[in-house]
Amino acid sequence: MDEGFIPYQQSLEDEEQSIKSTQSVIEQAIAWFRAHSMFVLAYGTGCGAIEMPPTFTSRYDIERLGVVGVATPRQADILIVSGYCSPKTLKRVIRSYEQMSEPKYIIGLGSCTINGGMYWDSYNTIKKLDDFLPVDMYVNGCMPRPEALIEGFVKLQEKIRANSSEAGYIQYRTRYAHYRANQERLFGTQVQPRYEENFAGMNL
Amino acid sequence: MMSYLEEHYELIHKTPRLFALHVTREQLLDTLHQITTHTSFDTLSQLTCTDWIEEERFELGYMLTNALRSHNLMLKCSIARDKVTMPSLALLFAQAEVMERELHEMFGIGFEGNETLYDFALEGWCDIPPMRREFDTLAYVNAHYDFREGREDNLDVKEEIKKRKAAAKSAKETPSGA
Amino acid sequence: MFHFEATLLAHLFFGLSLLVILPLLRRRDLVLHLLLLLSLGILFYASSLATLFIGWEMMGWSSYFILASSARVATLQRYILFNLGGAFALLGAIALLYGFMGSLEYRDIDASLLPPWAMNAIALLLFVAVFVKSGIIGLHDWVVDSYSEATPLFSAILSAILSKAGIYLFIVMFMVLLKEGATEPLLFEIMAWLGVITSIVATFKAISQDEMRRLLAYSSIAQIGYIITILALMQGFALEAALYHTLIHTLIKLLLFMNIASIIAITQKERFSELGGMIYHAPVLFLLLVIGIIALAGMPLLGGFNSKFLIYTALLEEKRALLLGAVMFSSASAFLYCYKLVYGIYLGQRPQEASLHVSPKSYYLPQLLSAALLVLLALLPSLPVGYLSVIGVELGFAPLDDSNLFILQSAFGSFHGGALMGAFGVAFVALLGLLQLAHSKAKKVKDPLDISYCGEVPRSETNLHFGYGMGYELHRISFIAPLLRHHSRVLWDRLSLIASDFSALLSSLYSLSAQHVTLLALLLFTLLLLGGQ
Amino acid sequence: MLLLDLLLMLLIAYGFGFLYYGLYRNLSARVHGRFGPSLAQSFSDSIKLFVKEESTTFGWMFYLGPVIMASGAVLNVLFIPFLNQGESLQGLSSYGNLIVVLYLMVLGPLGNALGVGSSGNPFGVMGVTRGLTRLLALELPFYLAAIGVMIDAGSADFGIIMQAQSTQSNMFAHPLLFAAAFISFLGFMGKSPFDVVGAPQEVYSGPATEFSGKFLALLMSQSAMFSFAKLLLMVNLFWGGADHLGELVAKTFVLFVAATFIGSVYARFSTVQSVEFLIRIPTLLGIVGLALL
Repeated sequence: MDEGFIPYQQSLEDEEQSIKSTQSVIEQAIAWFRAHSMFVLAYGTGCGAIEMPPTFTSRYDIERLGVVGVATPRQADILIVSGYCSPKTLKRVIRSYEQMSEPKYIIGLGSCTINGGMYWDSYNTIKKLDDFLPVDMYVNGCMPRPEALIEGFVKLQEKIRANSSEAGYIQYRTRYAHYRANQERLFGTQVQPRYEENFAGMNL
Repeated sequence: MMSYLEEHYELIHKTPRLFALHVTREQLLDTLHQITTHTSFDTLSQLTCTDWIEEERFELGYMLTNALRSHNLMLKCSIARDKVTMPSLALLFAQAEVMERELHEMFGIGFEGNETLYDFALEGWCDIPPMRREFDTLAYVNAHYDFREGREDNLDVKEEIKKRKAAAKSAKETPSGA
Repeated sequence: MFHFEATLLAHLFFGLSLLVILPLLRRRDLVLHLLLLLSLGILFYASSLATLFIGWEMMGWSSYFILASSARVATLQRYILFNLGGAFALLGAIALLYGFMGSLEYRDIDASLLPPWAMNAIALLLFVAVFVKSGIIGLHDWVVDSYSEATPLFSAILSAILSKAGIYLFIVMFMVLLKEGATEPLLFEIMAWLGVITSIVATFKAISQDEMRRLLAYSSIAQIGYIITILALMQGFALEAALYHTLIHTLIKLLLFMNIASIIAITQKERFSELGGMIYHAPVLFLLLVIGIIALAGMPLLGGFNSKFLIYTALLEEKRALLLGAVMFSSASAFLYCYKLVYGIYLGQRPQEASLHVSPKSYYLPQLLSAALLVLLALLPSLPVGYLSVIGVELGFAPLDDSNLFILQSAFGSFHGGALMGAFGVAFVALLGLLQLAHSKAKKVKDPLDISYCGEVPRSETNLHFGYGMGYELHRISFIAPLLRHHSRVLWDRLSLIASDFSALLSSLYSLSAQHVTLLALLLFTLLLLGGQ
Repeated sequence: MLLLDLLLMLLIAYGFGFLYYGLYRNLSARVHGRFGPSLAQSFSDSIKLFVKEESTTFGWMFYLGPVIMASGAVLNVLFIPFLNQGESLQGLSSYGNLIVVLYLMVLGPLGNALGVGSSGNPFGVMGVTRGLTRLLALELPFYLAAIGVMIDAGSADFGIIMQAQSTQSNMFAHPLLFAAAFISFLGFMGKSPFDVVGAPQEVYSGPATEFSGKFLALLMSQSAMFSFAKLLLMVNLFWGGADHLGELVAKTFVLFVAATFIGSVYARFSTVQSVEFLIRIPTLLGIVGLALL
């Protein structure tokens, strides 16, 4: 299988491990802290939301890895899009992602975020999350077990420590026109405020 | 309770606890009013719609529940597919407002007197209402969404699982045999 | 002899009233304001009870006429009725004193000659006069209405200056003239608790107000409640604490009411529900208001803490633990209305874009002066102590130690205003520097509506300013709800009904028919005859 | 010399504050039957937030809010003596007293509330309102207890209050006052059942809703220091202070663990419930305690 999702996932997982050696000590330290303290905005878009409570509570206790749930996008580092996304939900997901502070990452949870999953022919769910938002890690399955989610977090930690220039939030900034075009194509006239227009780049 | 209904209407017994009766669009409000005042069926618990495209009609089902929540009565009302307005029940039952809003979005049925018939679950929808049977879901999906490369949905799942199991078995046996 | 005019208080009141009157120059009600000032002069510089009473009455009348230009008739009636009641009580007390002393001069009054019953009767009458003027709970209706319906500038004068007249009367009568009298101690005990109950109830009422000036009116009532409580201790340090708090409260209320006058001039709105988000339109006014509320809440770093500290230590020294607990509770509850004031006007989102006017420049002067004085008093808390001790010393109390202006001394400890300010300043600058140097860069949002709002994009018509309703949940707390539900006005309305019934009965005497009059006359004649035998 | 002393105090408060916060997370995890994060987790969290690449601000008041709050926490640490004797670790306590500290405790939150309000987020203000409503009930029992302690010692000065306990600590001399103060201390620590202020399920994190990056980091650091200051206050008022650093750590640790265990087994009170509870039970305890004085 040379095409499709599996090689894409491969490319997400083992990406530029070599970069690590070229970083300065301070950059490595910063990356270490980022990787070991992940504030998660768990957006329960679909049925994947049901797998997150066990992940966060006593049975699987993901707090061991430094993962904590937060309520607002302003404080979050990682956005989990859990399951199918209808266009109405996607708008809110995008808004939440844009309100997060950089560096920020997205985990797509479940088959629906990858290729529509069992809703592949539904008129009201999107089929590819990475058309609209830069996904840093996919966890597939329907639904993925908490173990799979933890595995996804571990892989994401490696990716954060690699401090790649290909990280999703950088892509979202540099290739914003591409993502915006896809969003506008889906949402028609009812579109979100533009990402660049939300901020004045001044330092107060 | 039942005696009143038996007396005045042609009741259809579906199950011991579920009854139905047919009303016309014009009779609907009056019948509902009579039933709610004379019997204990006082709650509108569901509002459904069936698209009988072959017979060119929608059948709306107003499901009433009694105070004990033990019996259900469905008022069936057929309307022509091209003449798609109904009187709103929002004044009789507050919960009808949101149910009618949903039917409006999914079937394109208008409700006179309901002020909230704007976007509900679908924002900015400008195609045929999606629950009407002439709406072609697959065509819509193909037109509006991109599929990921490499997805193959046409596999016969049972066959495929059998095949993979056999492959795994043979792979296991080969090293042990070798 | 009595030299009250030498105290800071009289000077301060004059200076500040003049300041407030400044913006009024070239207006037609200036004459009335000057008359008010004159009446204050008569009150403060009186040397006999007759002059004092004339000053007291003139004050009442001149403010009535000023009020008449903007208030409703009902409010005016309420104002005049309550104040007349207070004035009659004062007159009664003076008449009683004259009956025993044969003179109205301050120097001829010797309370030790009074029999205890007369002393208690005079005390009761004076309490009524003081309580009406300070708006003790139950007698406070006129205060709230007239503060909120006066012109914005006159509200400032009413709250900052005229509300202190009751306190002045109390000090002059009880601590200077009648201090030798044998008053029943229970009376003062009741007065102390009345003061603190007033402050608690008024604080909760203030929290649930929607109108800026009504909130501040209740806050004034609450603050004067503390002063009443502390004065009822009848001690030297309590007197100083009360005077200090009077001074601070005058400054704060002048600042706050002038600030609100500016806001009313800018927006033409009076309610929190119609205001909000003014901070970036009027940053200077915002800062001034913040200074005012921090002082009002009595937090360290601004002058408001000094007088609170003195009040607490005075109560501690008298070992009045429960009274102190109640005062501190009321003072802590005041944070809620302080925050409501600043949030409702300046913070949050602007409800809708309305046209904004410009605030008159002359409104800023009293605010800036008060704010500067509050900051100065925080740095040098002992600065006014020398002035305030004058009366105490005259009455034979030991003065507070003001050898080091930075340190405010009391029997229960002291604090160093300069050290507090300095430490805060250093910490603030250091932390601000740290924040500036942090790796993370601050980005300012362009659209104030770009808030995290559960993923939604609020529109300008979305109501985001509902925080002005804070304090509403107090209605659900079982022991606060009754305080908010009941109004003393109901009681007064019922009383007025009874009075009007009674007067209707009296007036029917004038409209009797001839036969009835003859019958009554005959009856009266018979009674007289019987009585004669 | 004084400057070094002050810096040392801040360092101790910062270090132990974070250590205790880490410990809190770990201990409550154990109570829940989990392993929990490492002890240094809160420290890594705050470092990470400081090194985030951007943080959102809404204007100058929003920027200054956390700074004022953190300055309030710093002042609290500096004005409470760490030890009951000697010259070192006394900070600026000779320039202030208990009443000053009680009032300083509210200065920071008010500054922060101004910042929260200027963001214009209604959830933030709902949190602040809850906090202030709870505060009015929270402070009453603590004030009553503090008044009792001050009247007993005859002074508001920390040194004299601690000296007065050299034979018998206030906890045993006035158990009712201690109970009142301890319940309200639980509320001050912001743990369950009094943690309704920032309830994420209801008010979207409440006051902290809009704070991101370095602002949040500053808020976390100040809350660590502030909770150490509160522990210190309790130890000084009721346990006679500490003779040396070891004793201080031991006493604050015991107090902290007690608060943690209580916090991790109780469910959350609503605002109204917590106000009613605080006004009824601890306040009555305090009043009875004062009457017995």
